[in-house]
Amino acid sequence: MTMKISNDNIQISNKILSILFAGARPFSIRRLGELCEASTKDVEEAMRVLETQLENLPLMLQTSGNDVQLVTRPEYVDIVKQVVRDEMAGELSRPSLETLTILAYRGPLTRPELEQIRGVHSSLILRNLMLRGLVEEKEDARLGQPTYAVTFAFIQHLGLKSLEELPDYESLRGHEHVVDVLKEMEEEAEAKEKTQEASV
Amino acid sequence: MTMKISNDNIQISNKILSILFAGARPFSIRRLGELCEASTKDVEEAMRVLETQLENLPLMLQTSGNDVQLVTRPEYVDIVKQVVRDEMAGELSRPSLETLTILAYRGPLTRPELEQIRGVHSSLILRNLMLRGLVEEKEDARLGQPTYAVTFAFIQHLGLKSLEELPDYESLRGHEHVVDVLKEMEEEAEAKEKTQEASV
Amino acid sequence: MLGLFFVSRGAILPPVPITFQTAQFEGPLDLLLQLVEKEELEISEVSLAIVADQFVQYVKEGQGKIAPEELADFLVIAAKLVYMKSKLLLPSLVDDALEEGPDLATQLRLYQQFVAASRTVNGMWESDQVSFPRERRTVRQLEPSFVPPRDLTTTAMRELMQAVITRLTPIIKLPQAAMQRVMTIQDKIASLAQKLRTHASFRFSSVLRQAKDKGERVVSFLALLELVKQRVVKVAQTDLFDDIDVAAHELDRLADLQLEFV
Repeated sequence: MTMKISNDNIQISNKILSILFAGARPFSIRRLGELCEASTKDVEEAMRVLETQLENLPLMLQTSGNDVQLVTRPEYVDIVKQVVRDEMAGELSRPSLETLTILAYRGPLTRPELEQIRGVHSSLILRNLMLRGLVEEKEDARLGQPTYAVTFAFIQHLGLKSLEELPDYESLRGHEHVVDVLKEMEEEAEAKEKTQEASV
Repeated sequence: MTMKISNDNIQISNKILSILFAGARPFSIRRLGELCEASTKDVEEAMRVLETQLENLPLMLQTSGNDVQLVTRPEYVDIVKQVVRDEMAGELSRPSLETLTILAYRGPLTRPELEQIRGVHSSLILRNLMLRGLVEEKEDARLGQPTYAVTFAFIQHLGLKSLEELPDYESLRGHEHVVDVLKEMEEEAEAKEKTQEASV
Repeated sequence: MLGLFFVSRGAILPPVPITFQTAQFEGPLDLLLQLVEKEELEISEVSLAIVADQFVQYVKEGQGKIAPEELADFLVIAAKLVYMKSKLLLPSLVDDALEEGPDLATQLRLYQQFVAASRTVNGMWESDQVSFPRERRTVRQLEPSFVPPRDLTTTAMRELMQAVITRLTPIIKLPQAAMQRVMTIQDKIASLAQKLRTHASFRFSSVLRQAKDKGERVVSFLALLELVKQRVVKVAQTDLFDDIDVAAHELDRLADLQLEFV
């Protein structure tokens, strides 16, 4: 019985690998489930199997939120660079860096949430980073506002498997101050909504 | 001693795999040798190692004459076909439709110009539209960049003789906001050029 | 300087000479952080009050260097700082608008952490550890095909193009919009002055009540401080925790009032 389940997983894991390889782009876990006719749980389990299988190979799974992509391990940068151009190269300005860092640790964030942390109007810098393909608008809006997060291209340029590998990720992501600031904003927005409802 | 040789082989085999994966095209054995700084014999030996490593995965090396390429195993052809078919025949996403529309009303545009209007990095979308025969690269480049426009087949598909027949063509094509945002970009580019000249 | 008025009423804060030379700063919090760090102070309510004057001075001198769309953000922080400093001297002064949200010290500490993290991220960005996805070149080798979108009509295309243009509007109009935000301070001063002409004196809370939002209340407060500083008005408080009474002082000065912030 156990044997069979594990066999099934290997099957799904191979399906996933062939999809990620042939598609050559990020896929959501949900879409992978549809394509493999498997549950989200099975896909996640298969991804763990895959990670073990890829252990000794120069490839790895890179995740961002619910999306996953197959990429080369950062140790092979020198050799791969000979055949593929690194489109992301170039310096980051301080405001860019600051915005990317906040979104990497705390994203997806709405623009007001980001501005609350930066203390400064950020629509131009967001637009700039979206033009460079370092930030993208996510599908899930919050409080009627679009949310923003860093892209796979950014994660790739940092050579990370996922943003959780950033130093002090847990503490900065879940830091009480961030949580406080955002909670207060949410309460404010809710209060405002209520007033508007009342006035209608 | 044997140990060391075998380790070296694994190293070369991983180098080869990373090149074949990221490059996504056939490479000659000679070229692989150059890139990995190894002899043809070592490359051939490493390829045998690779074949064993890939045994349980859905990927394999495909050789044709002196060229070698990384491909999915034939057993996975159905699932891979579906991924490709999805991308080709699925309904176009809103960002894709938007890109197509901008190129219809305002094309030919360079990629930076298109991105300036959309506010979002657009290389993947452009590639996808080209793949579907809806957009093509034009011969006339601008500012050293290729320009893109919708294809004649697409214009015909809309039932138009020319793009000027699009509703409100003149007013939307020449809208001041579009003109302004492109002008702003041009000025920035010129300013940048000047700074670079000055610093040389 | 905005803060001087309060200092002259009996400074409990050590005066800090403005010796810090113009450095690059990216936003109001960045400037504030640099000022606090320059004084080798921990971030606290008191340390922020100490650098308040320097901050205001910088904003005044650096106006040309501050992007117009950011000026309003500098003003909001300036108002908060002046308010914090005023509170240390005048504990009964409470303004709900400026009390709202996280306090400035908390906000700045958080910002400081992200600035530190961004240096690490920059190190990672510049180090050569990059991973690559597979190039999407192979797909191009497929037979060129023509796969048009099924339901796209020219009417739908017109709407899409209009939506794109609408989205561009705030980008084009942003600097103007920001300037308008700054301009409202001037409007506010004008309306306070008008009120003084017709009422001789009024309570500040009545002004705050009329404000539509937090931003406007901040601006009202800033406008009042400016009028006090320019000696156009006098403010008085009969008792601790009482409302602030605003009365005309030298209203005729209003005519040649030079607004240093606008």
